[in-house]
Amino acid sequence: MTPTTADRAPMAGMKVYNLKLGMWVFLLSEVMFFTGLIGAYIILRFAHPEAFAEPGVVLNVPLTAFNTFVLICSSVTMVKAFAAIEQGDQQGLQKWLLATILLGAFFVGVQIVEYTILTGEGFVPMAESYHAIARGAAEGSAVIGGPLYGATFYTMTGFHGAHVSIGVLCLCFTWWRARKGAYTAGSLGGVEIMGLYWHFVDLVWILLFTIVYLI
Amino acid sequence: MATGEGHKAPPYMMVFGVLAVLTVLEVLFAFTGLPKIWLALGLIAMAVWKAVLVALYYMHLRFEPTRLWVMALAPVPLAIILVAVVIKEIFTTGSGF
Amino acid sequence: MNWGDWSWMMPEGFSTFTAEVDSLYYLILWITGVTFFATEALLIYFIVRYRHKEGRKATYDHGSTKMEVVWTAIPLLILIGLGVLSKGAWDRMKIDVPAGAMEIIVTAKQFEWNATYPGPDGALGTADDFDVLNQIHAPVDQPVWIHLRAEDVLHSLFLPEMRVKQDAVPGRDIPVWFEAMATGDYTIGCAELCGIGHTTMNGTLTIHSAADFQAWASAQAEQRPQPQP
Amino acid sequence: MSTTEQEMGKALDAGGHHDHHEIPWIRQYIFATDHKMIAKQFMFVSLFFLVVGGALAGMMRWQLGFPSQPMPGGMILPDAMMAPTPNGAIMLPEFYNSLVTMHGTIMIFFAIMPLLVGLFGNLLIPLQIGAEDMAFPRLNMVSFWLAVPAGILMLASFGVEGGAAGAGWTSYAPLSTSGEWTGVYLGQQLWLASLTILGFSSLVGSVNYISTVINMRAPGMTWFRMPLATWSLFVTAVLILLAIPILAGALIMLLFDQTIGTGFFRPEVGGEPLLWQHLFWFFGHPEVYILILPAMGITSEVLANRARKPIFGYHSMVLAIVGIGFLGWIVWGHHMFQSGMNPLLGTSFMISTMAIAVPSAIKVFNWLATLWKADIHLDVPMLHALAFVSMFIIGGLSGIFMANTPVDIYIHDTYFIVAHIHYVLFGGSLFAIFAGITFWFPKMFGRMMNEPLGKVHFVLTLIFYNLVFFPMHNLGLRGMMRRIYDFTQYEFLAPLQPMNQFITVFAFLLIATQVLFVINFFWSIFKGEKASENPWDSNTLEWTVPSPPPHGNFAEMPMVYRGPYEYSSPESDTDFLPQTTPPGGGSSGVPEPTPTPEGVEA
Repeated sequence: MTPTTADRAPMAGMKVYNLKLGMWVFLLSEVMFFTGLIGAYIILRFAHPEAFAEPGVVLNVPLTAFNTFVLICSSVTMVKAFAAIEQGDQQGLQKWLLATILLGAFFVGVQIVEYTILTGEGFVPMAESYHAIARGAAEGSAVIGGPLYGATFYTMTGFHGAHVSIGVLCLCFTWWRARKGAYTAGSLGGVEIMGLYWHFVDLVWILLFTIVYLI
Repeated sequence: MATGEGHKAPPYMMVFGVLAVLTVLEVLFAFTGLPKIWLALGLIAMAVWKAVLVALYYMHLRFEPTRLWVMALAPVPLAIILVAVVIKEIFTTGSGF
Repeated sequence: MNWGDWSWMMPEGFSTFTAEVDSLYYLILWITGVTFFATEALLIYFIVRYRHKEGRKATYDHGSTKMEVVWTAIPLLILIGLGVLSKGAWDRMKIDVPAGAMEIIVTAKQFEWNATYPGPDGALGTADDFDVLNQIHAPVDQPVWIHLRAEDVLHSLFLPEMRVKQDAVPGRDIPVWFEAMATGDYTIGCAELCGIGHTTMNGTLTIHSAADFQAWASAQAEQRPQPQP
Repeated sequence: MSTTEQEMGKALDAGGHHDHHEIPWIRQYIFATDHKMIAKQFMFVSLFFLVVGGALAGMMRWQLGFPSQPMPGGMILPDAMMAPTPNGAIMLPEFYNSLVTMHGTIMIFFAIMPLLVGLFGNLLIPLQIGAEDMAFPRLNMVSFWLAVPAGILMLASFGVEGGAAGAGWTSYAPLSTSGEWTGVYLGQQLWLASLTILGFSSLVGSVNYISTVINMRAPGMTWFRMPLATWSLFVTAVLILLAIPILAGALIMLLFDQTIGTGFFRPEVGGEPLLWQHLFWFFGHPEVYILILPAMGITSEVLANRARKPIFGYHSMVLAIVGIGFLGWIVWGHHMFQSGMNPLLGTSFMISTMAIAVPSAIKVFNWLATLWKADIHLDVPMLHALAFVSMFIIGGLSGIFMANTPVDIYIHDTYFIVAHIHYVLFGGSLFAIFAGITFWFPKMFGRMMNEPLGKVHFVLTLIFYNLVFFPMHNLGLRGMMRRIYDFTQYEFLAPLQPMNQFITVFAFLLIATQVLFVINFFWSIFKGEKASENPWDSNTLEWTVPSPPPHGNFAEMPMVYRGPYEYSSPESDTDFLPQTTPPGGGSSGVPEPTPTPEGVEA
């Protein structure tokens, strides 16, 4: 059992404790990861505009806008949890964490529903079987966009969804520890870095929603 | 090691309000049928605004030491370089002449 | 072994690019060669001259900004200079195809080069085009503009004697041009790993005199449309 | 001041705490969290992969030296690799492509990179900055135990249907997007999966290094008192952190193209093959520096120490490292001059490439100047460090040829490139690795490596190495392409066979020579002469603790009073002056600058 060195920083360093610094450093690499995926989407869309569709034609914007709202709410409940433990309020912490978990899980649920509907309309990542039609259009009506559309859409939103799901699991762990009273106003590192990750995922979605659904 | 201390609780609910409103505005704006370029610019502007709000208040960057948010900005230029250069490359390369 | 293989000379070239490319190469060879011998000699001299002996003590010296500025500035100037110097040649070889070039299409696929020539009507993409396999024929002293295409994977058209190399990318039509200065048979190679048969993907570039080329072309046009085996 | 004393007090009982703490065997040797043990684990695993990579290279050289002739011992390999004939087994082209691919992949990702980053990063960073361990010891363990399955997957791919990946270590699309082009299906997917896992391992590692260097430097260890090895490893970690995710993204997209049939890089369904190259090289060029920066740092350490002289221009050495760290992001296009990329970009990428050569030049000149009027001790680590400098000069200079676009048209994808990369990765990185291992061996195992045997190994390696790789420049100039199974298929290349045979013979000798190192290595672990705390009279912190250092490294938190290269300083009567010696050699006083209050809080 190696003692964590999170509680001493001889030189000024980053002026934040190790856990938080580590999470921030990790988030930098996450930024680059989504840069790769979103960048690829932007590049491909510039290169092959014909392979993509106008907003709302294939994708269900109202549903996703609602889902975006859900994720934003989950960010609020997360900061509420943090604010609670800052005041040493254990009950508040658990309550708000639980709320965040539920909202996060709900987001993933809605995304799964969305995927099922879209694949039903022939909007799939597989190039060979891509035959997306406009929302509500009759079977066999004109195919919209091209294989790149499906591939990029599912890769980007899928990896974001994976991040949310992982976040939900970590939240459950945090909640479980919170119930055992692992966090106090004096030691809330776990809650804070959990929050950092969660808000980052929210931040990525804000950009994804605009770039993928609205432009 | 608590870092929250030293600043009073940030205006979380107000930020939430702004985020919600901006989301609605985005969706409405997206279907105004303006020229694509203006749509894109407007939407990206709003999205970045929201992202910055989340980073500043929910991720507390606003209350962190300067050096931390300087570090947090490090990857942004790289992202821009990659996308800009490759777009220029692929965009300006037609099929032959 | 054949000691000629140790040569640092460029092999003989037969296209109008040769002079430019080779002179740039020799310029760099001189610069790097001199730098190489100077630095390595200095290194060895220091090692011998200052190797440990009883009672030797190194001088306590943290460096001199002046010297560092010098040996930062000099390489920077030389290198940037080289860069600027090469722009012209690069643009000529890769961007500005001269007017009056003979246009052909070369399509690469696993594992063959397929050259398409305009038929008697002199226009590509018409019914009377004819193909030849793993050969490119061209007239001497006339620019040849190759529309380089690929059907399956990346290949790379390598004409060593013409100082030409260009990857063929499926979905792109990439302009390649050269102007041969001497008749004869030259090499066509594939320089980009393209699968199991990569090594066999070679052919012959034949440069004819203008008259011979006409003769060859019309002879080929006779037996179109079916490509040669 | 008082706060500082509290700090030391804390560190003291902290140190005391886990010295008496018994660690179960499995946590100490298998699932270890001690950075020194993890460093050793990385060392053994990647040395093993170095051997594997060497064996692959040997087989390639056989095919090149004696094209399509029965390979000795080839019979033991399965028919998927070798075609059996009455008088022995002949290598198949698909197997040759796998060799090309796997030699590159294994050497770069599983040998050189983990040796430089995994071994020296873990070993040196905490010791040199005066930390008791990494910031996140358990994450550190995770990083190693992610690398192991990645390696197993990579090796396993040799055994699967269709053989190992065969699209080159750059795995260019569309060749790599589908088995129908290469005949390799599962192998290519294992390759992608393995590298994705390995990427995550490197990521976790670099998060650890960066946090440790930023937050855990001992009092007085300011940025400009950090040893160059730590500096270079820090910048390397930053490059890994920001470059690897791009690769991961690209690998995943390629994996989707292969498995579920997406079309990112498949032109037949409207994908962009060149997008793969852009993403790959946007990662790949920083990767090049990931593979050389730590080697430069190690060389600077050994050079200054064995020359008993302060490194020449410490600050510009640091700035050069950082500069490379920045410039490394805007030059990736120079790998793509002939790729069909818009030629308008060629010149801009050429200029930026020329610019990035300058920091390397600065470093070389500073190393030379460090030797000037020095007191050079020619022992094994120093010999290897000097070899690094002189080989890196060749590798650097030959780079100028291909940075120059018109010349690159001719030498691109020829053996000239192969010579260049090996002068940088073998002549550069590997010699530095030998230097580093011999130099820090006493710190790792408490024993010295055998000096005479080491010298023999060095001399033979240096000679054979140059006889193998120098002629490759000439092969390239004669126009011999790389990654080519049987060059005698080309009329104009056939005459080059004697030279290829010559290279092959010395390649085998080079490989054989490495046995000496292996013998020396293991013999010294058990029988080498016992090493003192500071056998090289070095200044840096790792030499102020016992060899090998105890768990937790420093009995009390060290205080740093000066830069790491105060050799032959008039201040001391010996020719070295450890960073921990207080000014005037007196008792522990105030380090300048005193750690600022906000420095010690938090």
